[in-house]
Amino acid sequence: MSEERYIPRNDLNIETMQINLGPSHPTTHGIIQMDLQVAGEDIIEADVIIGYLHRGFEKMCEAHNWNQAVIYTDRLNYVSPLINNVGYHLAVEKLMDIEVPSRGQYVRMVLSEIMRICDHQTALAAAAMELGGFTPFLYLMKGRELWWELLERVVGARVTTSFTRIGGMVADLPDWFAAAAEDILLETANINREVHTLLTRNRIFIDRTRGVGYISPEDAISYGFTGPMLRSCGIEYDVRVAAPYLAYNDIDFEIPILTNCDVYDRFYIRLLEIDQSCRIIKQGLAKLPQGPVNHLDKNISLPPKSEVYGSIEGLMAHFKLLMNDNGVRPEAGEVYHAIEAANGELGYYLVSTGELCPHKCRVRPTCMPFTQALPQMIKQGMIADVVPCFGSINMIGGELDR
Amino acid sequence: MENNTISIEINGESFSFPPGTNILKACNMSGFPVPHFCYHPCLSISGNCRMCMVELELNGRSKVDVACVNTVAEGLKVLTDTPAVLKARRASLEFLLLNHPLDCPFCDCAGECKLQDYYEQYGNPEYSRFSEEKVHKQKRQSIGHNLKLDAERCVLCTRCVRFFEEVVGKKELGVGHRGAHSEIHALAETGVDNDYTGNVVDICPVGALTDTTFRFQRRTWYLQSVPTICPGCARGCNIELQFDLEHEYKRAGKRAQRIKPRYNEQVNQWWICDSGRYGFGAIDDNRLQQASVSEEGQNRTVSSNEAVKAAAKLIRRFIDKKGTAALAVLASPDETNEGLTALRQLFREGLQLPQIDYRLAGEPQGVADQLLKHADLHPNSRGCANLQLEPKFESGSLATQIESGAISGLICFRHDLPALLTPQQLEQLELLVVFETHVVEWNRQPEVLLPLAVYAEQNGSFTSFDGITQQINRAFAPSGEAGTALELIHALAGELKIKGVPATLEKARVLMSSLSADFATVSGPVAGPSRQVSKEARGIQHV
Amino acid sequence: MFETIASIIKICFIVVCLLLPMAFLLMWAERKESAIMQDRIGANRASVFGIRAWGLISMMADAIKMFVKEDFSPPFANKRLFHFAPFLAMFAVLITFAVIPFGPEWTLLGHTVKLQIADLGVGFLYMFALAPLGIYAIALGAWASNNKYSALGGIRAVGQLISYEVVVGLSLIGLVMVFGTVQLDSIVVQQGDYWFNGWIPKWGVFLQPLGLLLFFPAGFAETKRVPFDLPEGESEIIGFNLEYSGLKFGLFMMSEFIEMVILGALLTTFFFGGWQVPWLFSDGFHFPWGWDFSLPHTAVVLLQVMSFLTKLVFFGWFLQIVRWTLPRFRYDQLIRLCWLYLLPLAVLNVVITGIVILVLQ
Amino acid sequence: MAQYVNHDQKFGATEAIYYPGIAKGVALTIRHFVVNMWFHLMKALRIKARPGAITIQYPDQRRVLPAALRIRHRIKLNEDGRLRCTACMLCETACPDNCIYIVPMESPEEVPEEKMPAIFEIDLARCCFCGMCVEACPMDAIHMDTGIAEMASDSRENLVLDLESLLKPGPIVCTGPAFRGKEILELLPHLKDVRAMEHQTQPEGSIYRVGKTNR
Repeated sequence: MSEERYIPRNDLNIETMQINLGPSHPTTHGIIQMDLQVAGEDIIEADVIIGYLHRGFEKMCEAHNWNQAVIYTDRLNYVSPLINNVGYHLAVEKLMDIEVPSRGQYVRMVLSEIMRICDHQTALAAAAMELGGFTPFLYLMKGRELWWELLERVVGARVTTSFTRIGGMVADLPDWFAAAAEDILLETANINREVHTLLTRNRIFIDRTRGVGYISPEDAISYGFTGPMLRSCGIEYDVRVAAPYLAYNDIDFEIPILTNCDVYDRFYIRLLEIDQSCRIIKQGLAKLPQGPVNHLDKNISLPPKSEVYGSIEGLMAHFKLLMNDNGVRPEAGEVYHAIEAANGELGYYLVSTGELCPHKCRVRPTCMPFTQALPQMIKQGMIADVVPCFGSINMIGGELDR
Repeated sequence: MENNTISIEINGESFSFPPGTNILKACNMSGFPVPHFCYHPCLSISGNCRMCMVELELNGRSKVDVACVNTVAEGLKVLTDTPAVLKARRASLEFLLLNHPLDCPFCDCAGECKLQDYYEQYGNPEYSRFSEEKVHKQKRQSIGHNLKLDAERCVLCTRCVRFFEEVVGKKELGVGHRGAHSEIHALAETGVDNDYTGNVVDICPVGALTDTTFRFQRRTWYLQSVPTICPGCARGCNIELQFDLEHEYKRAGKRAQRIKPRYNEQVNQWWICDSGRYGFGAIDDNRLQQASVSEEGQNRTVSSNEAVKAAAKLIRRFIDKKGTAALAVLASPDETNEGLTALRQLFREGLQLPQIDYRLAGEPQGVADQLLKHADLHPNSRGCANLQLEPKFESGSLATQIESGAISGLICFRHDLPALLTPQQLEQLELLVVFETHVVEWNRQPEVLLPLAVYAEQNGSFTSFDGITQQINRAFAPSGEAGTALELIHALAGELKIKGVPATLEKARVLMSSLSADFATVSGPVAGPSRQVSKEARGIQHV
Repeated sequence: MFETIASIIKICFIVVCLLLPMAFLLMWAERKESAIMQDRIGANRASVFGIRAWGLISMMADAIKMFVKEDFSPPFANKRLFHFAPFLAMFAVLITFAVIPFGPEWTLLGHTVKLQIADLGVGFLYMFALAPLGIYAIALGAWASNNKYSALGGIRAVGQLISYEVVVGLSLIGLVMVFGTVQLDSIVVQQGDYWFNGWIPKWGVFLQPLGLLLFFPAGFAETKRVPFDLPEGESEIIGFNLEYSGLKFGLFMMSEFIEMVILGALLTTFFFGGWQVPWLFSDGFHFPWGWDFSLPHTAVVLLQVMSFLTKLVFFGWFLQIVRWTLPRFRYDQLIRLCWLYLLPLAVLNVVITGIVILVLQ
Repeated sequence: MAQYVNHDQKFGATEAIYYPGIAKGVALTIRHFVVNMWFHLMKALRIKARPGAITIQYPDQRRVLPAALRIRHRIKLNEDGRLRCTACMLCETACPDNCIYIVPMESPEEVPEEKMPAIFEIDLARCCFCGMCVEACPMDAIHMDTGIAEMASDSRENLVLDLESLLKPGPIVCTGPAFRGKEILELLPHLKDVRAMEHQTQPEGSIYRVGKTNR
């Protein structure tokens, strides 16, 4: 669609100008710095400097017990915190070799998919806004707001969800959840249509994104891309299929693949994934089994409050889990568990020495490889191309710098 | 020899024990711990808690029975975790918990409670089946100056009753009433009264007996612990000093929370006396925080470094003027061997002072008893003696020497000078350098006053009256600007340009081991503070 | 004498009653309209005695803030040019309105007053001569700020504005050929003719549909608004006015909104009949289906002025809608759009118009 | 089972020229504008209709806060009016941020619970509102359901809640205009249903407060 771009000739001895895009720049939602050498509008050299939001997440986990560390996972990808919660506790559960009851798995899956929608909507909204499309931004934000309104009623918070615990969740889904989700699913599909009208069929948008930020499938693999970024390069990889977890095996859904490796496809694939997530939520809520959401072992999950208030056994089990020197202690060992977060493969590598706290908690952040590849993507383009490229990788500072 | 051991099989492995060993002890020794409430290795067998159920198999017949009452027999097979055993334990626990109140939130024992631990391991996976009203008994009974009894929580293991009867030798507690209404009673109106009452809190497997000094102070799981030696007397009882630094920014001051005995076969077994147990207040209360220097009647607070410099200058000037014989040194029997070695090295070998002592006439003496208490109230008198910190003048004649003017300079470590010397005698001193741990009312301000760390704030060793040298461990940093004797003496030696004073614990150890046979081995664990140690330490009652 | 007084009154009317209020209203509309189309409410928090006036008070508060805000100038800026540029920008846009007719000739007290400040013979050529002064303002302001981002914005602005200036001019040549004049007044008057027995007015939009399709984006590009807001591009380079604050920033912003008013006025004048109301003649309405309403001369003039203003307001609204719907171009695409698509099409338009005129003659 | 499906996009003639896409987009936004404007107009004319915007005018309008929301803490009294908290310190232990500080003391003889807090402080500046204290409380004493979201202060000291302010979360009176949040419910019918259903399933006395806090 777009023609060959003028490429500055090296023999002209162009004097370049250095531009620091960031750390506080409207494009860099999140704090990151891009050190660009430009000749006119063309970017000759690019370097990405990260680490402005480093809070020592992994180190802090080592000072908190296995359950408490979940609050830090909220602050990784703060656009889809619940997926991080789920991923973290799935890793802990794998370490302990336990499995939550099937209702718990379905609930986790449904909430994860809701979070995936929220994450995609936010990513798309930010990308659209930075291209000047303020209206799609607000339409998408409205869509996310509906989900957050719903989640707030279940989880108790909008961003800092901290909703999972070892062996289950803080609470079960309320009985009105499915009906409410149904309505919001309709609205989500409607907003998706509007975004298609406003952006993906608009020549200006197509021009801005098609062919921009190209990264070859080989490079994508060698950088370690995952998620929508990888699938927009035509590579079939999704943790939900490659290593199914939760109840994804029981659900019928598609994983969209696009092959143009550019910003347009990254944008478009997220829209497609929203539709698929809607499908998963619909099926998950329809198939939601009855039963407990939490693991029933009293040494793993807290006893029900009625037992804590009413029986010495419950009270003692409660104390045993919460007192400092007690609580959940996975056996010594190490584990890596990855889930398909909104942005790609989110992995947790945990080492236990049989203590109360993780000996080591390392996160495989989803957007780190994308950010590493960012110089390569933007080096081909103009200053204005930084914006869609950066928007399309959906960098989340909290997760990138940890 | 073969007649003296009986071999049995525990969980399929063979072990041999002397005849008469009870099975519970045998299992514990072989690494198959058996849960129990009433059994204690130092007390007689009572067999009333029914928790130590094991499966015993002899000659092809098997039964589930308590392990503490039965002794080993040739060919006996013991199984400690068969389904039948677990079921029996679960049933015992359910019975014990029937009338147990919902007290964990305000029970001091939560966290070191055997009921909680065993419920976690052996309890019913379902919660309670008991829906009737529980039996209520009297809570908050005071049964002694430091003991509170909560009869509802008691599981009637009678460890406390047996402890007083068998270890202390006074029958002070008994069990009254019948059945579900049974209760522990103090036999005397005024409650229990002896010097070892604190130990029943340690051996109480639940939170029935609580200690008023620790009651509701901190939760046990906050405590960190460090193994050390009681400084209360020359016995050298092994203790765990338990302390809490959580939220320290909010509560400056009280760090040490309680003292628990630490098992040592040779010295104190499982026990300590009450005066040792409740002596931890001195660690944090009324501590001297900063050094001060007094010049021409002006008293000013200075850093420890400056004070050491000032002291060195004054000492050097004094020796130049009056000679070494006029300067006396009072070492402290409360100091560690390592500090004393440094002191000896500086003042005897370095400065060649003839007048060194560690005693001062008129200091209080304790009362010895049969069990643990010793008359010498200092933990390291033997160490001082081993280092020959003996004076050339007659012991106790320091006061007269000062009065006669033979001694006009004094370097004193941790002696209560205002109480033991008259104001006139103090006034007569031209130079007074004092190393002190606590704030003391001075009627004659010392020229240099330096803050010193107490035993909880330093590593080192004490030598008990019978010559056992044991390690003490540092729990937390010295209060204020205080330093250990070793550090301060080394700094002082540096200012005085005296070589050969050990700077570190290891160097001091090498030096001191060449001085006395008592110092050749330093026993006891070397450990920093930790929660893990503390968990083991709190397990003292879990024997 | 009368002419001079009338001119002064007209200038005052245009500046005080038309341009500034329209720009002000557009700023207000920018907030409220974008809000409404985005399911929001828009600025409405400021109030005087509890009156919020749908956010108009917020706008006033904004204006006051703009005036009293610290007027910061960067330490290494070229101070003289830095201070001069915004005033030049404002001057350039205000002066261009002089040739736009906002009403018919009005016979008042025996004098005939043209509702147009200056009926120049060169017509809109005057506009294309003076409007580029704004380019200098931006370039100077951007350069004088001594900021790399501003400089980029300034360079973009110069490239964009000069390129599109060409298309703006060329896309109107067809119209000039049709009407045979460059005088705006006469162009508007000629749009009062009708086709097909008076059913369809002979507006520029019907005469030059391609011209409109070319003029509209080109004119839009001249206003530097999304999707052509590359000189500003606040998510890329923040823009040429990066270092400006307070009143001087306000002048830049105001000039941008006045440019929108001018674009609206030009669209009205060239393509939508200017002050013409369909089937309203100097003596009243004459509908093609036979109805007639006669009106007094003053009423007709007022109706026609109202018609001009209504069209202006509509285009203001429409420009905002477009501005809030679209994403922004990239610089090379913008320039390519101008030189490779719009310019050849504009030339083609001239050729086709010429052929059609030739054929019709 | 999931499967990979290729969704590659091919653009046609309508995408090759700018105008159709732009026109569709503009039509969409105009539709939004007209519809919303219509309802704004209705509202201006005092005709009952749904509001034209989904935003909430915050200090005047307030959202209905859900019962599950984790927000400023309070400490409950039990049925007899006694403090529920027995200073068991589980909340202090469970708190990942160390924001709770409790000093316990022995309660008077007549109180069945032997222990009570002498000092109970929550440092809101440190709190991350994870709700683990509520989960940990074995006495049902601490709750995070006051519905008070306005906790800003100009000093760190003021952000430390003491026992008194935890017991009385402050008089919550409706001094602002009456709640107008219903309008948004009508705009988003599904949310209205959520709220209706939620009120059915929430037990009495659960929290949501509307209106200005008097502080």
